[in-house]
Amino acid sequence: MSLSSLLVPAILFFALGMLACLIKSDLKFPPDMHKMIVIYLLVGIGLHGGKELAAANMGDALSAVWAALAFGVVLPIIAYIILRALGKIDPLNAAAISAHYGSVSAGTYMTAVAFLGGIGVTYEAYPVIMLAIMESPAIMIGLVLAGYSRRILGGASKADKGMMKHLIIDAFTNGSILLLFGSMVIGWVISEPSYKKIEPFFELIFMGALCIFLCDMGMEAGKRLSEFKSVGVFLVTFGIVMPLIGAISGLFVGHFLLGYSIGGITLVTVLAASCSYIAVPPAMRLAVPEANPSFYLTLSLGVTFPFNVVVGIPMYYAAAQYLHATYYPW
Amino acid sequence: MSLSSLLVPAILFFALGMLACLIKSDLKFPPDMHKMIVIYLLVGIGLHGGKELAAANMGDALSAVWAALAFGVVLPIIAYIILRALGKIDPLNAAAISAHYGSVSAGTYMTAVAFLGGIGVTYEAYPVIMLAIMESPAIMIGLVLAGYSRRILGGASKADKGMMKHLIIDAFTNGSILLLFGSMVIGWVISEPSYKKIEPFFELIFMGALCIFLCDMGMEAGKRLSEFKSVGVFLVTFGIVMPLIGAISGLFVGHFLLGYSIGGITLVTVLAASCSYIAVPPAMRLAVPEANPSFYLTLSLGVTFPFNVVVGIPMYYAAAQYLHATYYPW
Amino acid sequence: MSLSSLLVPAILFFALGMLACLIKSDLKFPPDMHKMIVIYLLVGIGLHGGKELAAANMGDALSAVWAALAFGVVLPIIAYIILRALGKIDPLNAAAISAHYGSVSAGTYMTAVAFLGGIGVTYEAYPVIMLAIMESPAIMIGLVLAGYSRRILGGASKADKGMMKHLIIDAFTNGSILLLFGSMVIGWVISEPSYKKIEPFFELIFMGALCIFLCDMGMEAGKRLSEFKSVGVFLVTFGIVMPLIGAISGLFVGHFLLGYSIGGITLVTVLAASCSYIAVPPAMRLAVPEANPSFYLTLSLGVTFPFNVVVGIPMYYAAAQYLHATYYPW
Amino acid sequence: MALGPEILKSMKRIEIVINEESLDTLIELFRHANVRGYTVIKRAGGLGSTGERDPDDYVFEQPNAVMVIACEENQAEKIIMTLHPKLKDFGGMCLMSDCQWILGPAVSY
Amino acid sequence: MALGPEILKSMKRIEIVINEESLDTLIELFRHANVRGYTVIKRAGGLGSTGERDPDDYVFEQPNAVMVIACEENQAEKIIMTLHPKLKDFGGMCLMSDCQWILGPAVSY
Amino acid sequence: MALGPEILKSMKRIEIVINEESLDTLIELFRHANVRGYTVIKRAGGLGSTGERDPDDYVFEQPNAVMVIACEENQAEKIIMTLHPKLKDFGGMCLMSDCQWILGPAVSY
Ligand SMILES: Nc1ncnc2c1ncn2[C@@H]1O[C@H](COP(=O)(O)O)[C@@H](O)[C@H]1O
Ligand SMILES: Nc1ncnc2c1ncn2[C@@H]1O[C@H](COP(=O)(O)O)[C@@H](O)[C@H]1O
Ligand SMILES: Nc1ncnc2c1ncn2[C@@H]1O[C@H](COP(=O)(O)O)[C@@H](O)[C@H]1O
Ligand code: NA
Ligand code: NA
Ligand code: NA
Repeated sequence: MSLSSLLVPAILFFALGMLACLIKSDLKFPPDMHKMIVIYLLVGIGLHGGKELAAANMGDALSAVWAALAFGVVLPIIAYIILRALGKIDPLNAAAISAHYGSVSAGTYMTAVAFLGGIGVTYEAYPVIMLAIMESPAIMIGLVLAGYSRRILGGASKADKGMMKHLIIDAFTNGSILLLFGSMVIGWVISEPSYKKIEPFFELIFMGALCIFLCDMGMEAGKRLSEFKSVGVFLVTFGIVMPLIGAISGLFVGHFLLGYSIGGITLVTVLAASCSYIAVPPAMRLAVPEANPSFYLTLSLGVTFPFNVVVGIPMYYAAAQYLHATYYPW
Repeated sequence: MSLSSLLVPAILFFALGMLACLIKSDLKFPPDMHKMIVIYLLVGIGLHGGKELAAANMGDALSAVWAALAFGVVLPIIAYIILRALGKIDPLNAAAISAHYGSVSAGTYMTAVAFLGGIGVTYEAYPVIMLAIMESPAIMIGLVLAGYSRRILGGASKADKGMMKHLIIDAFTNGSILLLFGSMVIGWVISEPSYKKIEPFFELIFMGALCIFLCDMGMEAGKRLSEFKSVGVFLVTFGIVMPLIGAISGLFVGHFLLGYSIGGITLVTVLAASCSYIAVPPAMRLAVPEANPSFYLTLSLGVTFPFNVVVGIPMYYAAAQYLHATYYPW
Repeated sequence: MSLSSLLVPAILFFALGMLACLIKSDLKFPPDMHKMIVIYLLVGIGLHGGKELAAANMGDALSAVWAALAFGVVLPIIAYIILRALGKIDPLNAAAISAHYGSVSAGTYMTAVAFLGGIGVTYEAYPVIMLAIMESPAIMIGLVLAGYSRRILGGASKADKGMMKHLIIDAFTNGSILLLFGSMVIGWVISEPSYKKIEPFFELIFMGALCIFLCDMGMEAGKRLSEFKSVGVFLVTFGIVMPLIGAISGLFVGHFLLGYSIGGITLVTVLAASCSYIAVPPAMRLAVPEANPSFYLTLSLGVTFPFNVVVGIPMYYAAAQYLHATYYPW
Repeated sequence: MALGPEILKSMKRIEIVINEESLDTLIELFRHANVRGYTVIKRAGGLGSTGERDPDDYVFEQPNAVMVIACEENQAEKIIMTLHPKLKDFGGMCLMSDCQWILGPAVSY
Repeated sequence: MALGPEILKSMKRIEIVINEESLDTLIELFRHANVRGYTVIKRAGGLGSTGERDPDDYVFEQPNAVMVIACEENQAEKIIMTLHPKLKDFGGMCLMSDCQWILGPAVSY
Repeated sequence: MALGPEILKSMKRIEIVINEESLDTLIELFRHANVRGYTVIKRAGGLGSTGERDPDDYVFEQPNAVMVIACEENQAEKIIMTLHPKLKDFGGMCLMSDCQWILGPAVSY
C-alpha cells in the first residue's frame, strides 16, 4: 500500500474542509446542501446494498444482522464502563456518550467504501445491512444506561418506560434509517434494466458527491476541534481509544465469526469503530437532557470521525490484510 | 406486462415517500431541494423534447398543439358540469377545481416517461409540446367559469377583464412554463455535438433525480391525504373519476385523431388524465380567492396525482395497447 | 466559425435568464442553489486544472503566474486613470471600480471553456492557475488606489495599514479561492484511477450544471440592467471599453509573451477582459465603504459580464485565431 | 398624536419563543382558544435555560420559532391563562406588551 | 432608570406583516414617505383573515414579510396615514408601540 | 387585567439589529455581561445609514441579524451601557421597550 494509494480524493477533501476551518476561511456550504447530499448518499448506499443483497445468501445476511445487534449492545456497555471507571465521568454524560459508540457513522462507512474502491478491493454485500441496523439498538441501550444512572443518582425513572416506547417508535420512523432501509428494499426488488436507468445518478457520480460531503464534514469537524479544551484530555483520549476497541472487536467478528474477505472485514471494523452523529445525538438530547451535548458532539464529530477517516480506515485495512494472511483458519 | 416491470424505481420512491408520511417519520427534504429538482427536471424535459422536435414533422406538431388546446378548454367544462350537477359544489369552488383538470402535471408526465423507458417502449416527440402548452389555457377557462359563477351568484364581475389580461400575461411569464419552452427552443437550435456535452447532466442522471423528486412528492401527497375528511366523499371520488374521463378522451384523441404509437397514446392519455399542481393553484388563489385552496390542493396532490402515478399510468398503457391492437383503422 | 457553432447551450441559457428578467417572469432560482453550483463548478475547474498541471511544465507555469500578477497590477491602474481622467469619476468610486477589472470572473472563464469545448479547440493547462491567482492582487491595488485617493481628498489614511493586512489575510482565506486552490492541489496529487472515480461527477456533468448556473447569472445580470440609468452613460461605456483594453493586453501577452495555442490565448484574453463579481465586491465594500456598490455591481454584473459572455468570447477567439495565423514569430 | 380611535385601537402584543418542534402543538392549543391571527418566524436561534441553539448547525438542529399575536386585552388574558400551565413543557419565553392596532378593512384578531 | 436623554430617545416602533409579494410595493411607498430605516424578515408564516400561510409549503407558497420601523412620532403618524388607505390591498397587520432608541453615531430614522 | 404578579413580571425588551457578520462579537460581549437569554433571527434585510440590504441578493450578501433580549430593568441598563460605546462599530439599531414576562418554571433572563 503506497502513499499515493492513500491519497483518496474523499479524504483529501475532508482535510481541505478542516484546513478551511483552521485558517478561519469564510468558506461556508449552505446548510441545505448538507442535507441534500446526505439524502442522496443514503439513497445511493441503500440502492446499491439492496441490489447486492438480492444476489446474496439469506443465511449469511442473518449472521450479519446478529453481529450488528451484538455490536449495538456490547460496545455502549464497554464504553460506559470505561467512562465511569477510568474517567470518573458523571453517569448521565457517560450514558449519552456511550450510546454514540454503539451506533455507526454513515459518513465513515462511505469513506471506507471510497477507500476500498480507490485501491480496487472488493467486499461483501452484508455490511450495508449492518449499517442500517446498527443506527438504532445503541439508542435503546443508551436509554437503559441512563435509567440505570438515574437510579444510581437516586432520581426518578418513572418516565423511562414511556421514553423507551417513544424511542423505539422514533428508531423505526427516523428519516435517515427509513431512507436507507427503503432504498435497500427498492434496490432489492427492481429489475436489472430498471436499476441501470438510475445507476448513473446513484452510482456513477456518487464518489464525486461524497467529496463535497466530506469537505463539508471537514469544516464541521474543524469547528468542533475548537471545543477540545472544554472537553478535557480524558475524553479526547477516549475518543481515540474507543474506536480502537471497537475496531478490535470488529476485526475479530468480521474475520473469525463472519468469515468475510479483506474488504468485508475492513467494513465491519469501520462500523464497529465508528460513532454516530446523525441519529443518536438528537435521540440523546431528548432522552438524556441532563447530558451536555457539547461533550458527545465534540467526541463524535471532532475526535472520532476525523480519526477514523484520516488514520483509522487505512489502519483497519492493513490490520484486516494481516489477519487474513495470518489466521486463515479454513 | 409482468409485475416486476411495474416495479419502476420512480414509483417505488413515490410509495416510500407516502409511507414516510403515513408512519409519521421525521423524514423531511429541504424545500429548496424540491425547487431545484423541479428546475432541473423541467429543463431536462424541455431540452430532450426540443431536440426530438428538431427532427420532427411540423404539421404533426401542429395537430398536437390543437389537441392540447382542445383538452385545456373541454376538460374543465366537463369537470365544472359534473361538480355542479352531481356534486352540488358551490360555483366558485367548482370553477377553481375544474381549472386544475384541464391543465397537466409535469410530475405525472415524467413518471409516465420513466415507466415507458423502464419497459422499453418508444413514443412520439409531440406530447412534450402538449405538456408545455396545456399548463395555461385551463387557467383562462377557469377564470371564465369563475366569472360565469359570479354572475349566477349575482356578484360583480367588473374586475374580470383586468384579471384576464393579468392571467394571460402571467401564463406567458410563468417561470415553469418559460423554463420548459426556453429549454425546448434551446434543445431545438443547438447542434448535436453541443447537445452531447450537456446530455450527461440532463439525460443520463435524469431518472435518478426523478426518484428523489417523486419521493418528495410522495411525502407531499401523504400530507394532503390527511385532509380527506374535510374534503368529503364526493370530491375524493371525483378526484379518481375525473382523470378516468380525461384518460378516455386522451386515448381517443391519441389513437384516432393523432394516430400515435402505443407509447405516444399513453403519454397523451396521461396528459389528459393529469391535473396541475404547479401553475394552476397560485393562479386560482389569485383569480378565485373565494375558493378554498385545501379543496383543490387535496384533490390534485392527495388524490389524482397518486392515483395516476400508482394505478393510472400502467392502466392507461394497457388500454393504449388494447386500443392499438383492436381498432387499427389504417 | 458558423453561426450554429455560436449556439453554445451555456450562452443560450444565459440569454434565457436575461429574457426571464426582461419579461418580468416570476422565474426564481433558490439562492442556495446558486451557492451550491458555484461550489461545484469551482471544485470542478480546480480538479481539472490540477490534473492537467501535474503533467505540465513548471517553468511555463511560473510565467503564467507572473503574467497573472502583472494583469492584476497594471489593469486596475489603467482603469483608474481612465475613470479619473476621462470620466471625472470621484476618486474613491474610481478606485473601487478599478479593482474589479484587475480581477477575474470564474463564470466568464467557464463559459469560455464551454465555448472552446463546443467547437473542439484545445488549450494549455496554465490559464487555470492564472484564474486562481488573479482573484486577489487587484484587491490590494484597489486598496492602494483608495489610499492614494483619500490622500488626494485630504482624508486620513491611517487605517490603511491594518486594512491591508486584513485584506491580505482575507485573500488567502477567501472561501472561493481556497476551494479553487485546494481542488487544484487535490487534482494534482491524486492518482489517475482515483481521478477516474470522481470524474463523472466533476467533469461529465459539468457542462450541464454550467447551463443552470448561467441561466441564474442571466437573471442576475438582467436585474442589474435596470440600474443602467443610475449609473450613467460614461460608466456603461467604460464597462464595454475596459474589457476590450484588457482583451488587447491579454491577446498580446497570451500570444507574444506566453506563446500559447489559439485556445490558450483565448482563455488568457478572457481572463484579462473579465471583471470580478465574487471576491472583489465584498472586499471593496469593506475597504472602500465610501464607494457606491451599485456602481461596481452594475458594471461588473450588468455590463461587462453579459458583454463578455455574449459578444466578447467569440470575438476574442476570432482575434486569437487571426493573431496566431498572422504574427507567428517562431 | 393626531391619530384617533377610528384609526388606532389599543391592543396587546404577545411574543412567544419556543422550540420549533413544539410549534404545531402550540398552534393547536391556540386554535382551541379561538386565536384568529398570529405570525410565525421559524429557524430562529437563541440562548435560554436549555443552552444555546444555532439554527445553522445542521448536524444538531434545534431551531426556535417566534410567534407574535396581536389581540384584544381579554383575549390576551385568555391566551396567557391557556399557555401558562403549559410553559413547563414548551420552555422558551412569553412576553406581553401594549400596542396600537392600525384598523383596516379586515379584522384578524 | 439611570439612562438619560443623551442615550435614550423616545420613539415609535411600527410592525407590519404583509404578503411577501406586496413587499416591494410597500418599500416603494415608504421610500416616498422618506422612511430612512427599516428591518425586514422574509419567509414568515401566519394566520389571518385570508387563512393560514406556511412558508415551508413549497407547492403552495405564500410567505409573509415582517417589517419593523423605528421612527419619531410625527414620522410614525405620516407613515400610518400613508399606509392606512392601502391596508385594503395589503391585508395583514400593522401595530404601533412606544420604544426608546439607543442613540449612536449614525442616525437612520 | 386580572393577571397578577404571580404570572406577570415587568421587564424590559431590547431589540437589536446589526450586520450578521458582527453577531458573534455581540454574543461574546453579552456573554461577558451575563446575559442569560436571547433570541436571534438571521437573514434579515433592511435599510439604514449604510444603505439597503437584501438577504436574497446572493452575489452581494450582507444580511442583518435581529436579536431580542428580555431582561430585568437593571440588567437592561447594564446591557445598554455595554452596548452604547460599541454602537459605532456595530451600526444598526437598538430599541428598548417595556414588557411583561409570563412567569414559568425555568428562568432564562
Ligand atoms: N430572556 C430571554 N430573552 C430572549 N429570548 C429568550 C430569553 N430566554 C429564552 N429565550 C428564547 O427561548 C428559547 C428557549 O428557551 P429555554 O427553553 O429557556 O432554553 C431560547 O433559545 C431563546 O431563543
Ligand atoms: N392578530 C394578528 N396577530 C399577528 N399576526 C397577524 C394577525 N392578523 C394577521 N396577522 C398576520 O398577517 C398575515 C396576513 O393577514 P390577513 O391578510 O388578515 O390574512 C397573516 O398571515 C399573519 O401573519
Ligand atoms: N429606523 C430603523 N428602523 C428599523 N430598522 C433600522 C432602522 N435603522 C436601521 N435599521 C436596521 O439596521 C440595519 C443597519 O443599519 P445601518 O448600520 O444604519 O445601515 C439596517 O439594514 C436595518 O435593518
Ligand atoms: Na460503532
Ligand atoms: Na388534464
Ligand atoms: Na480582468
